[in-house]
Amino acid sequence: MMSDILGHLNYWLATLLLLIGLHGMLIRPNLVKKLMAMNVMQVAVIMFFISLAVKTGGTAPIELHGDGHTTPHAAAYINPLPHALMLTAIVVGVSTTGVALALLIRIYRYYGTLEEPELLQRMQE
Amino acid sequence: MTAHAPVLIVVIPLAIAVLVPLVSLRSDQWARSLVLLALLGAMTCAAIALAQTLSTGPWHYHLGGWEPPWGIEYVLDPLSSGMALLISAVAILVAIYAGPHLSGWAASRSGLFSSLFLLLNTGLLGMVVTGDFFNLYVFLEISSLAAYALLASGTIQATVATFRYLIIGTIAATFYLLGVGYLYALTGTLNMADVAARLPAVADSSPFIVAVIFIAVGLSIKAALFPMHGWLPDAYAYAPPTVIGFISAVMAKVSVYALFRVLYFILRPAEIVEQTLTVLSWAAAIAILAGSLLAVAQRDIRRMLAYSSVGQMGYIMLGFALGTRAALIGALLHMLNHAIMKGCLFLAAGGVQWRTGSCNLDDFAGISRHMPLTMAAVVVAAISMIGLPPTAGFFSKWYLVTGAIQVHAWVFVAVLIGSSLLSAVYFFRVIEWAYLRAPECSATSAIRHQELPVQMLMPILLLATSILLLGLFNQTVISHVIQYALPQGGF
Amino acid sequence: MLHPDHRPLMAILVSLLAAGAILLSGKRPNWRETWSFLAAGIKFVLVLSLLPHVLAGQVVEAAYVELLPGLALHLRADLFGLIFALLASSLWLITTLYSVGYMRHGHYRHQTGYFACFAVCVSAALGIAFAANLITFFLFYEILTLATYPLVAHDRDADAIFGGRKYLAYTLSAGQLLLIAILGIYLIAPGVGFQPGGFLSGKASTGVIALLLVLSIAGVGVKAAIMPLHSWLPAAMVAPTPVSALLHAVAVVKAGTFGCVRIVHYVFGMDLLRSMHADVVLAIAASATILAASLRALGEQNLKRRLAYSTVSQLSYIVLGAAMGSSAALAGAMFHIVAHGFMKITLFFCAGAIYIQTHKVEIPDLAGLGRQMPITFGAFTVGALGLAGTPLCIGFVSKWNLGLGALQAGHPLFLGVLIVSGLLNFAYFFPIVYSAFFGNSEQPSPYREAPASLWVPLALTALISIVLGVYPNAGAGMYELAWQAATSILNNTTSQLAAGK
Amino acid sequence: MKPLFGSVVLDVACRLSVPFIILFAIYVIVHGHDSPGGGFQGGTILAATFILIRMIRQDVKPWGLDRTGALVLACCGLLLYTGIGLLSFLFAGNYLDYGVFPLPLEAGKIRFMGSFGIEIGVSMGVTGVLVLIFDALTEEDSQDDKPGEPT
Repeated sequence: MMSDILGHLNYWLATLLLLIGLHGMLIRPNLVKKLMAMNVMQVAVIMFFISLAVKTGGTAPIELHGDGHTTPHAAAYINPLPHALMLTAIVVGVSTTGVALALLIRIYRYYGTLEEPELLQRMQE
Repeated sequence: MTAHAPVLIVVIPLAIAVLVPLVSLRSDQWARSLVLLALLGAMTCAAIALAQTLSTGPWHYHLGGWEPPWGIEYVLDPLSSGMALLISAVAILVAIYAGPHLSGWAASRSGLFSSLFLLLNTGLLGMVVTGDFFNLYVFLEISSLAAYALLASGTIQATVATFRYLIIGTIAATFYLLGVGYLYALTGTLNMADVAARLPAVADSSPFIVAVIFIAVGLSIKAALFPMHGWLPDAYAYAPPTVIGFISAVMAKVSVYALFRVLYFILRPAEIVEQTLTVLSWAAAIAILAGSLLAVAQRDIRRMLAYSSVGQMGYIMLGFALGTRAALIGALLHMLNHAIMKGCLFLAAGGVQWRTGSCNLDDFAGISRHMPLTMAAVVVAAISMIGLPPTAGFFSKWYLVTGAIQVHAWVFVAVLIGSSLLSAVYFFRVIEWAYLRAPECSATSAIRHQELPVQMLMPILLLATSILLLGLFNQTVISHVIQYALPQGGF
Repeated sequence: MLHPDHRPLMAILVSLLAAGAILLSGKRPNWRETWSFLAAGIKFVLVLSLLPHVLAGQVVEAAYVELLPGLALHLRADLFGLIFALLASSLWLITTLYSVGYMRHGHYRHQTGYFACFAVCVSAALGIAFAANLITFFLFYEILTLATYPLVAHDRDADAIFGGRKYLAYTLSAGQLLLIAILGIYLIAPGVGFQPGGFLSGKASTGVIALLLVLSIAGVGVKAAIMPLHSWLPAAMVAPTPVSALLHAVAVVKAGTFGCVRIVHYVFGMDLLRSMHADVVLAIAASATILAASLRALGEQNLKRRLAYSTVSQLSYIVLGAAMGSSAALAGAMFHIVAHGFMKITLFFCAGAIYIQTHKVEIPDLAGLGRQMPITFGAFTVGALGLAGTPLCIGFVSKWNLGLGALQAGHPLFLGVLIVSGLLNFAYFFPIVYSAFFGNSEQPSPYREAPASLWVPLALTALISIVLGVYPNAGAGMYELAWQAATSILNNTTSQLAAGK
Repeated sequence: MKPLFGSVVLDVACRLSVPFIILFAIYVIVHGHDSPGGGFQGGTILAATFILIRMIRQDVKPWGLDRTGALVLACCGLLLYTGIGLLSFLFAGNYLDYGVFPLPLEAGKIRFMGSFGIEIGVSMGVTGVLVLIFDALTEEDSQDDKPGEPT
């Protein structure tokens, strides 16, 4: 049991972050907090992917030219693919956040609140 | 250039999408022609690809010349190129339809709007043609982001609804990405074909189960399958009438398509997939009933149509989940039919809203006298939604019910038939108001009493005509396209 | 199938095209009605031109686009179908004439939509008549449902809308039942068209067949107004009278009974029915409907509603004949489709003429009117006598055959039902006739005879009822058609009828 | 527009740091091919300069890059990106297959040049879009324009 948890600590942490994010998105009444929770959730997935590629003592898979350097053995490279993917995921996340913030600003300008209960009340009127 | 058709399907809308805002700074007219040109180009490429794949089989295209599994691969088979053709065809009609709406806008705004519309197309077309799990995620997010921006450009309620959609949609995409992460951890590859090849070794492991569930849930949310449909009615009801015809017609369908492709073509033989399909079939059955019942309760026509969409997505999902040959044909045919029917209905509803300012049942009172052609199209589409011959909707329902009978799923037969009757209730209510009620006399300006302009009317009528033609010639479509789009084996 | 003959399709299309032309010329009433007449005339000639081929035993058919695997849109003019087609096309011609007078004198609105829907209805009726397989049948059956709805709700007031809703609720639900039945039938026997004597025998277990039979009879039974599925019909009486005439004499209910006979004898076959004793069950249901509806008609004071219940009862004659399944019974049933068509349309025309002239719909108010409107009430009398089965009227021919068939089939009980029903017919029609001619009207009313455009059609149909009563083969030889159709069915029925020889 | 953070100290700090930020951005972009970095990162850093200037100096048009300019920049960048991708068609390569360009260089260099063009396009796109997002979020009279978003 303990070894399950410790052996896959990265998974558990990612899951924890994911749950925190989900909880925030579903439960929090404040729309900005929902948005922040959304970012937490995205970070959870990013962490998960990156942790897949972690290799203790590994190096970046970059050819280093010039003298004094020996090209490390290919097995020592850290898999670059998850990093590249997560770079894209980060860009996607930033764009989503940007759009969401623009929406929130528009909502706030019109209704003067970002608390969901109040918002619903004002929308009824 | 035909050798590059698979990538051009995606690149043409993308390139033009970034060009349009520049051009619209100079000339709005040119920008709009460019949009049409881009969609036409994408449609031509899709048509070429369809013809090619039908004659020579699947078409693999390697981006940047990198061989899979290292590079990103686009895979076109009859299913994906057919979907691409459908998406781009509907997009063209909607782009034509949007003309009169955009005329009233500032140039920079309409340019951005057109650009976003093309980006939405890029995303959807990319989702369809890609053969890479992560690339699918990227295109899913591109289409979603463009859709958020487009949906939010309506009223202030639309903004609130869109924010909810954004939150839920991001959860969905994140779930999908997490599922893909598990698959990647298991197989070490993101190429769909490669994953399928490596799957038998890991199909019994528990991470695989987690992966399937995350992917299925994520894409189901995007497809607005019943318990996860909450975002859809608000988002559809308040969205600007221009885009909603397109979004309602194809967007959720592309997610269903993605789910279908992932489950059937890649992950199928595993036991967990079968269990997932069983769960999905029941969810779909509930979706059909709940969607129809909720639609009956609506007085806002667009909200009614939105709930009807929830039900109709259930039809498609049910066909996929049943998995017999007839049911799959029914699901694919219904995908096509529903895109056309719902597109037609939403465009017509949008037209009414454009004339009268809102889209309640009251606005429809006696409207057949002012908009006879629009309403005739609505009647045809409504009959097709109910599923009466000789319209297209009847034939997809025929195949779905046949599929349900073949596996002795009597509950689903009853659900499908019952939902037809429910849809008869809410569609004939609209028809009754439009044709039999007297129009209210108060505050009617002359502009309300006109048929839509030709630009808006033409797409509506074209869709209505194709409903009838698709019904009469459905065998042609099935025997020439759809039967090749079914997954080989696994029945 | 070597030489596809497109006349059935043309006969169907001509009124569809007319519907389009009518909608386009909505602003000009004369044009609109010209189209109607033109289409009705062409259609009648087309259908009539098929008659010699069919009587000579040739197959007039053509298959078009494939709708479902192995199932094309397939039209075929066979003996039985032609009876219905002849009835529908001839009555459309007469009803058009009557409608023009009725709608104009009654100052009805929305006449364009009215005439267009009417044309579509007749198209669908002909499609039902010529359908060569169940899917084609279902296609036109549902088109008929949809095209009739605007006619029922034509008046656009609360009653009309309610009647329309009720009509839709009944017929659409029935359509779905029929759909399941058709689906089941085609899963058992893929791609088979109608065949005299049925094609399902031996294809599945009795339980499945029985289920399919119940579903399909329920499906067509709603349009045929078999009790307890009848209640949409009186509610639909809110429609203008020519529509009621169309509903009851030509299109909708006849399509139901026609479908009933089609499905019983061309899909299931008498053998199957007998093996399950379904024939007796169906016959008993029909008899019960005959009697119950007649009694119900006695209590109705509204003329059109009384006629509606009379229709419910008369339609079950046809179902009864089909269920008994002996040669005379079948021929009688088929001929009764024609007979009831002409008689009931006469009665409805009369009811319409009375309404246009006097705006009276309640039966007690009609007292004494017969003296002021002699032609109308004369025709009414002919129709009423015919329905009751008086000799020399068309109704007698069909009833005689039905009675004979009951004896052939060895069910003398049903002969009793027919006789009692005839008496009941007298009971609910004769008071109307009597009080119209001999009753005292309270006010010395200044009502005059109906205008010519109204009385000519009704006199014509009354005349035809009498002529066909004397010479059943006059004109189109429909009696001959009915007998040939009955024989063709029974020739393909393997088990010998108990009393048939 | 009311100054948000206007003060002499901030102004000077801004003036001092901006050149270095730009230099760093260019470094990151140029070395995207063979070291951590690239168009996304570089573009983001570059956008930071514009945003910094906007925030501190209240200059909505630093170096001519107003809202429309940002839009044009973003679009041109992405056009460059798709254009280079499409260009490879001319030389019988697949999309984005810039190994096929007939440049007078060795094979690895050709790929580098191609991807360098892509990086520049991407960085222009990212810069433009981020500036657009910032503008959309801070504009006063809210007409609902949403920025497009990068690949």
